[in-house]
Amino acid sequence: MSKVPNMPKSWREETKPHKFCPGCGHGLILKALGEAIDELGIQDRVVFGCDIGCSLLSWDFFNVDAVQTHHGRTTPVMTGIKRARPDRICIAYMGDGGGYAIGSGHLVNAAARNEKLTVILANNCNYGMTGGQMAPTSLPHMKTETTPYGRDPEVTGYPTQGPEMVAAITRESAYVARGTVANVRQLKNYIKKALQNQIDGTGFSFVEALSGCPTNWSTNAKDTWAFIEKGMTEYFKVGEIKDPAKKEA
Amino acid sequence: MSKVPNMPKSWREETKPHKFCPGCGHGLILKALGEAIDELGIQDRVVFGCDIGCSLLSWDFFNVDAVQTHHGRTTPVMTGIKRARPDRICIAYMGDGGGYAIGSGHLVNAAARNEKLTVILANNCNYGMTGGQMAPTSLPHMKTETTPYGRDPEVTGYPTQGPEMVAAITRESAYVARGTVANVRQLKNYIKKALQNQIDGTGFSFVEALSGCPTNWSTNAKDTWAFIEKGMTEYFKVGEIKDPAKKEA
Amino acid sequence: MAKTVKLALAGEGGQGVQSVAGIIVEAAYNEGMEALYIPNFGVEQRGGVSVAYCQISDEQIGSPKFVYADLVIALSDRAVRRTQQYVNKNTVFIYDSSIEGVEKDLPANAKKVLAIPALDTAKKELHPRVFNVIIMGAAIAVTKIIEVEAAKKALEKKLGYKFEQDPKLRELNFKALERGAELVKDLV
Amino acid sequence: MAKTVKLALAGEGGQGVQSVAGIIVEAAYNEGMEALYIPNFGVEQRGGVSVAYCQISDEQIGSPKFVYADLVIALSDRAVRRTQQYVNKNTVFIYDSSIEGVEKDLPANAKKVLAIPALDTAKKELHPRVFNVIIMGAAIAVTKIIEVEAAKKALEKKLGYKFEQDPKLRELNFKALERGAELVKDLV
Amino acid sequence: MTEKPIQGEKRVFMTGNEVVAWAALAADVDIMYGYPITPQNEVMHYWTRLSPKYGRGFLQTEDEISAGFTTCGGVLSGKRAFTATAGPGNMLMQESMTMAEMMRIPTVLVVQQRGGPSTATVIYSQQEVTMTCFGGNGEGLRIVYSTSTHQELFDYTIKSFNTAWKYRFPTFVLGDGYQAKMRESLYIYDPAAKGIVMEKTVPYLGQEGTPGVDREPQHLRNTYNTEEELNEQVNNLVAEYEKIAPEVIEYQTFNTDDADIVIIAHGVVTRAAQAAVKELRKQGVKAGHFRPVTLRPIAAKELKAVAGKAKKIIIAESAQGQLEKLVKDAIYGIATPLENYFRPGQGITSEELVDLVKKGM
Amino acid sequence: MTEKPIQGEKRVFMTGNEVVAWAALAADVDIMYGYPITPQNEVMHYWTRLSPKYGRGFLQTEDEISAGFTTCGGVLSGKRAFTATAGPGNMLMQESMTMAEMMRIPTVLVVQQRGGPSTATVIYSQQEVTMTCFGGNGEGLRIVYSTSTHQELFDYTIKSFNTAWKYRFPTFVLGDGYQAKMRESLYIYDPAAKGIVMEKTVPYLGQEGTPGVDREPQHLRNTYNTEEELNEQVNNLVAEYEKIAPEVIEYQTFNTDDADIVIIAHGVVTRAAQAAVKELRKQGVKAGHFRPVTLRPIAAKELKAVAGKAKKIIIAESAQGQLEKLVKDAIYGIATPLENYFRPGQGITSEELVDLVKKGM
Amino acid sequence: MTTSAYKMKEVDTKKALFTIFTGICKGCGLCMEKCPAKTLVWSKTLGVYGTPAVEPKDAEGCTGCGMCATVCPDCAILIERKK
Amino acid sequence: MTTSAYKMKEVDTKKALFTIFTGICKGCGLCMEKCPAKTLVWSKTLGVYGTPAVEPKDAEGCTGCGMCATVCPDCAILIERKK
Ligand SMILES: Cc1ncc(C[n+]2csc(CCOP(=O)(O)OP(=O)(O)O)c2C)c(N)n1
Ligand SMILES: Cc1ncc(C[n+]2csc(CCOP(=O)(O)OP(=O)(O)O)c2C)c(N)n1
Ligand code: SF4
Ligand code: SF4
Ligand code: SF4
Ligand code: SF4
Ligand code: SF4
Ligand code: SF4
Ligand SMILES: [Mg+2]
Ligand SMILES: [Mg+2]
Repeated sequence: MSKVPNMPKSWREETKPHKFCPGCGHGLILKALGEAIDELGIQDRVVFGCDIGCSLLSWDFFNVDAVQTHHGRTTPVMTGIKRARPDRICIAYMGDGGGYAIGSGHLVNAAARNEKLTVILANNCNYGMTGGQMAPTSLPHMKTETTPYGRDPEVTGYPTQGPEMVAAITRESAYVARGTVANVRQLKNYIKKALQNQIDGTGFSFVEALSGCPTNWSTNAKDTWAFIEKGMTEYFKVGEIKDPAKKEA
Repeated sequence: MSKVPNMPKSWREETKPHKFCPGCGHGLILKALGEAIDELGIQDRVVFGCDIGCSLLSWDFFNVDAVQTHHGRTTPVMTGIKRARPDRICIAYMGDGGGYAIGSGHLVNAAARNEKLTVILANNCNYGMTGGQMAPTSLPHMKTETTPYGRDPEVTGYPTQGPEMVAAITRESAYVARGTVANVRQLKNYIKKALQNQIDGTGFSFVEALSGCPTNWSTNAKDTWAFIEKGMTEYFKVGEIKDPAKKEA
Repeated sequence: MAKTVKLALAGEGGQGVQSVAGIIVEAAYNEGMEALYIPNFGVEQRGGVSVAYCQISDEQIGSPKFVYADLVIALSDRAVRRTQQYVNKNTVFIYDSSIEGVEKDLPANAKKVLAIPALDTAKKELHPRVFNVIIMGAAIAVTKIIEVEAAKKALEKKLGYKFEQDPKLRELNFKALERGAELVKDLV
Repeated sequence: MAKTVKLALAGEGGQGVQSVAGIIVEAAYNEGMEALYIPNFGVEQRGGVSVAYCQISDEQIGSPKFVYADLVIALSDRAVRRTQQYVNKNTVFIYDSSIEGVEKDLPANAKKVLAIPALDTAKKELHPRVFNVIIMGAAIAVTKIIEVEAAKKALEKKLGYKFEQDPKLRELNFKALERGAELVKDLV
Repeated sequence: MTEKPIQGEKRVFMTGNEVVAWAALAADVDIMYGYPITPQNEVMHYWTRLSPKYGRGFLQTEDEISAGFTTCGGVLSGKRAFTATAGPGNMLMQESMTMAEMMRIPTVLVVQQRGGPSTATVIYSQQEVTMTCFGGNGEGLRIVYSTSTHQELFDYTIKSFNTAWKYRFPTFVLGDGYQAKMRESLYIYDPAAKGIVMEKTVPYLGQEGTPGVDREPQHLRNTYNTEEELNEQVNNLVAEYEKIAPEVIEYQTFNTDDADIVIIAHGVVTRAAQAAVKELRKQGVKAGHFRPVTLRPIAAKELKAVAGKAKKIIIAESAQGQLEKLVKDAIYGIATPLENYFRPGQGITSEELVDLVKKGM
Repeated sequence: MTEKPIQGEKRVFMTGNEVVAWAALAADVDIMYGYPITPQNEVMHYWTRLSPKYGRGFLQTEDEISAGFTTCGGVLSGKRAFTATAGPGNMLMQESMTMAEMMRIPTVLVVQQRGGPSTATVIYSQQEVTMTCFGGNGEGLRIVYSTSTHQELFDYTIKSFNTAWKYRFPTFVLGDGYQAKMRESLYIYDPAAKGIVMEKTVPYLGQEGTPGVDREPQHLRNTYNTEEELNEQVNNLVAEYEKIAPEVIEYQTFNTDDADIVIIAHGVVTRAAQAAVKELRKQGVKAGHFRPVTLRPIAAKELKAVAGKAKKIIIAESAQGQLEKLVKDAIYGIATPLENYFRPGQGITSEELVDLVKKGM
Repeated sequence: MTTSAYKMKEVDTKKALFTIFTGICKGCGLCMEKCPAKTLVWSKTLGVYGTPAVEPKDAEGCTGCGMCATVCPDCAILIERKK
Repeated sequence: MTTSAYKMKEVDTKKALFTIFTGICKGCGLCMEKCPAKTLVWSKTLGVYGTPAVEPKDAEGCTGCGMCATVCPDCAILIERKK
């Protein structure tokens, strides 16, 4: 056997290289997730659901059972599974469009009902799959395909604060955090804690990950990092917002 | 001419008695709204939209132009009007089911986009129109038609904190408050401030009103008041949450 | 009984027409007949007239709704107006004599139109609460769907737990049933 | 030109087949011909093979897609495999000679199969960036849709603003166009 | 195991919504997902009262989109799951039902039709036929039972789970507001007591073993990259659907053998049609009635045979030609004159049908 | 007023999505509401680039449900408003379109069909025909133009606003992913330069004056209380629709006068059919082609006349019989043998049709 | 615009003229509960749904505070304070 | 389960054995930007999309810190530190 790359054990090598663009943040989030699954030893129990949006490209990403659903509907599909099979660890993976726009009603209601589910959301400030339109998370003055002259916050508002919104409708039993692909280890830890919250049956868990979309941002590697680490973090505060493990984070 | 009741000027007498049940809170909210419209002198500019839910019974309630929409869709219909006709004062009136369940995605996104719109939501802890099922706002242990043994917060979560959620995704320009039919004058003032926020073009405005549903609660007048003033206010804090007029409320 | 008996009961929200209808069909069912009962329900059920459509037959029953009823009972002015449409030349139309201002709304084509003092009887002789049981007695007597005994059994089944606590209630209800039948004895 | 010329260009995401196709049809349109160009696009466009379907004609063009092309140009191994389906006995099939391991995937039924050293020529003689212009030259030469001059005009229109800044670029591109034509001269 | 909800068989008198809840219990349904809408509400009301006694689950979702997709999730996890809705809710569930069609997810959806279009009324209609048979951006690869009595509501609700799991196409029980709200008698039973064996359910996702180690992972999708790939997938689905159609099709005929006039009706309107035919025969009119029980797939061959022999066809429905379209599609090629009796959103009685036939003679 | 987006007429070479954006500009559209979905995205991309220059509005909503209902809102307020979508988005817009049907709201919706069912592909199909013609819980009281070239996309997008506002039924321009994404030449123009007068729009809500004082208030609803009330409302809508249908219907025939074999196709497939007929005629085959331009209402009488005379009908569509159902509904009563060429989600070429015809001879 | 004439009943109390519009009173009782003087009782006169309307039990208790009118969801009460 | 054998290239540096799996490297350059030693450069060897892969410019700079491997979205780098 030849030398093998250091992929998370739960990744499915047969489907690599994966289908994401060069430098796409989805790969990093799924690496963090893969490592979290490995470290928690739950590969045999995970059911993974991905949205429409670039997350769909992860439908055959892991060596876990997986289902690719409709745009915005991953939360209800995974809720349905969890309610019917509470022994499974259900992960709903989606983009900011899927989670904060079309699927926002599902997200806030799953959170409010305290579904024992883990939602991981890739925030890349745009609709990647459809070619770079404005997302609820697009930064002020950011040029996208539907804000060609820059997003005007007077007209379309400021970037959606997802975890903060989820935190506002959940109680202490929910885990809510915002990580970033610029800090994969921290992101992995957030995801682990989120999954642990589900494993323990404590409650809903939600991790937003700041992610890169070099294709639609038209950025080279340097600018990609800069956009994530400066542009985005100015609006999106990285950190844990709710953690049942701590007495009120 | 015979003596006439002291209805708000903007109410339409021809359609009174209105269609709500005896003792229904909707009547009180619409009284507060009617008075607010009168006091602001905007009857000629208001466009009123009501949801499906008992709010639909207000489709011919006022002497203002009005449209009765679909369940949960009043926010987008009124958004569409406001975007096309910014000179109109648009009011979206709905129940807690329409606003926090099926229409929650519309609500949070209209709020996030800072639509110059006023949403008034009647929180009566249940689905009134359809005969008393659980709503996102149903109280823990409350018996409803779909929680016949009492709402178990372990299974279906705690009551949705709507204004708090809206506050979490809006900025300083939004007006957010929770009033109650137990204090109609205060409620009227909240609604006036909400409308003023729209009139001034400042931003989104949202008022939740704690409301009574004696029919589905099976309460007499005394218990109706008790439910609103004790049961509900234990979970739902009355007051202003965001007020652009004040420097950060 | 040869054919299907069709019955429309209409009144205001609080007048209990749906529960009367429910007890009648349940009684018929218990007697081994086929019964079909469909409550009307609209969006504005709160403020609207409430109509109960019942059919009782020896055989399987056809469409749930019917064009014309054998018996219509209307308990309010609005109910009188609403139920005109179910009346043809074979219909007996009964309304409460306390209803005012409906003279010109009464069906002209009915087999028989009869005003009965059900509300009055309830208030004066019995108790306002058994108003609807009087109506039930009248309905049964006119249609002869079931025997009074069967109706009593059905009442017993429905309200037995209350009767246990207060046997006078039983008496009151049974009395109401009989008085209802008497009010329409001219027709029978 | 009597009939509609059908052209399928296929390559990897970064190889610029869509822009070549775009310039070709634009040139034909500018020359007064009817042109129809449809890019293929899938969900997995990022990782997938990119195919451009072009038709150029004197008359209005029928269906946007076609079963068989007159000319297929494939620029990667996956593109070779993907485009086999558009080949029949009237098709000229061109692929880059640097592609390895496709011997048994080359169409057996084509009118002519030709490997051209476009990539090599670009790298060695010109610049890797004009690889796709070489391909354009080849396509034009084989199909004779438009004159080289018309192609140059189209390039000028598209890249004129860049040429202004760096006139050497113009030369490079025009050169590439001509070299492309030369590479297929055996066919012409 | 808790005891069976129904022992053997018994006669009862209840509303149709209650019937559905009992049928689902009897059919060993594991979980219901739902969202309130009139006239379907009491299915949930009864289910929430009864199901906890038998260890079954329930989830009230935030809307019908979610109810449809959670149902898909429940089924994917290998459970017998269903939902119920009406009108605007049925519309919203079409999205999930197209996913179920594409991925062969054996969902069961009970529809109690109400008036349309839009919010319309909460009462009754047969205006959800086209939507239930073909809704969404697909080809209508689904099975639709149109019931007419409480007995059938019970029978077909049970059957729908077996149909769904046997053939793996989304299956619909198409009732209406009358059936939902009216009370009549029927027999409810334990399927086993009737020799009905419930189809085994199996998890699409979440079987035992570590994927990639003990077994291949399940990777399900509904998205394809090329036209050819999709075309092949749809062709396979269609072929499979057409293969099973003959097994699935159900219909009834009443005096059609020698009928000059054939009334075609489905659902609750068949009751009026049956009664009308009886009455007309009494009066010496050679009337007959054809009733498709499955609206999708429909008994085209049988219908065509009956319709071809008749002198006149009457299509009676509480909609504006939704059944008519199904019928015309099924019987293309014959020229029997066709008369319509469309009453969108309104009930139809045997008296009206008798009058109609006689007026036309 | 800002200057006109297009002066007179000019020849251009662009994608169909760009064409739609230009047409909407030329038609004096006030505002577009939309949500991204492939293959429709570039309609919005072009609109957001061009519209600010001419003072027109745009709103990107949170989903297609919202896009549909905001469009209703915009139109209710008296503005010329539209939206565009595809596939799953089209499904979600059916809810608002049923409200538009019930309330006679003249919405315009441009559909660029993609593969189905479910997410399927983002490429192309004709699988949204049934949904676009009849979607939702209603009776399909809408007008659907199926376009086949960029020229038509431009012409009918402009026309759709006039049709909608003149007749007050929701109006659809049914394109597809090919038309959306391909580039070809066409003439774009200022409608006035062609003598086209844009219908005046009027506010349903928000006219001048204080309601109850200066004028009656507008109280619009879509909910009714009784079966009778709704039935009357639907009957009125249907009657109105049937009255205007003859004015609205459009179709084209190609060599049908003496045709033995008639190919029926719509939308982009008509291009293949036209070419096939040309080719077949060259080869001496008496082939013809009938193309419904409006799929709803459809030119039933004309189609029946043509089909009745033919020896054989071929229905060609990139779907599994969606056009076929419309056709069979329209031509009931004739018995001309019918052959199908269904390619769900896949393009159809003239070569295939020529082969098919010749194989069948 | 037309003004509907609702059925009504006036009760003259010391501090205020109390008018109950029985044509719109639904007999919900919300006013009774909120009357600080606890002076409201069920009336013999029926409201619009045939259930009892309300009225002050006598001319004494009513302070004319207007609370009953404020909390009436149907605007069925009119309080005219005497000065 | 099968393991795909990816094309790869090893570069031996002082502190670590640097392996680039060119069969999965997409040439995005994220690793280069994050390398604290700024030692990564474009390689002559092409990655999976025909664009250049990366490699350490020489045997000196690499500290074996592993940052490049951590930030690679494709897991295309393997760092084996020498002890
Ligand atoms: C109902 C519906 N609407 C729209 C689409 C088109 N669509 C596909 S992906 C996408 C946006 C994806 O954006 P996001 O969720 O942010 O994911 P990303 O691609 O950015 O990772 C949209 C709008 C769809 N498939 N279905
Ligand atoms: C899409 C859709 N789903 C469900 C319904 C049924 N429905 C009508 S009103 C209502 C609930 C109303 O509750 P809420 O919004 O709280 O208003 P309330 O009646 O309590 O004032 C529901 C579920 C509908 N009309 N449309
Ligand atoms: S488009 Fe953006 S989000 Fe999608 S795969 Fe490419 S880089 Fe990643
Ligand atoms: S059901 Fe409840 S909310 Fe609806 S009108 Fe009656 S009291 Fe009010
Ligand atoms: S609150 Fe109003 S409606 Fe209710 S009882 Fe008092 S006066 Fe009547
Ligand atoms: S005015 Fe005040 S004191 Fe008088 S009845 Fe009303 S609430 Fe009571
Ligand atoms: S980060 Fe990974 S894929 Fe990107 S260039 Fe570096 S090694 Fe290659
Ligand atoms: S291991 Fe560290 S020093 Fe070496 S190349 Fe990678 S990031 Fe640079
Ligand atoms: Mg995104
Ligand atoms: Mg409510």
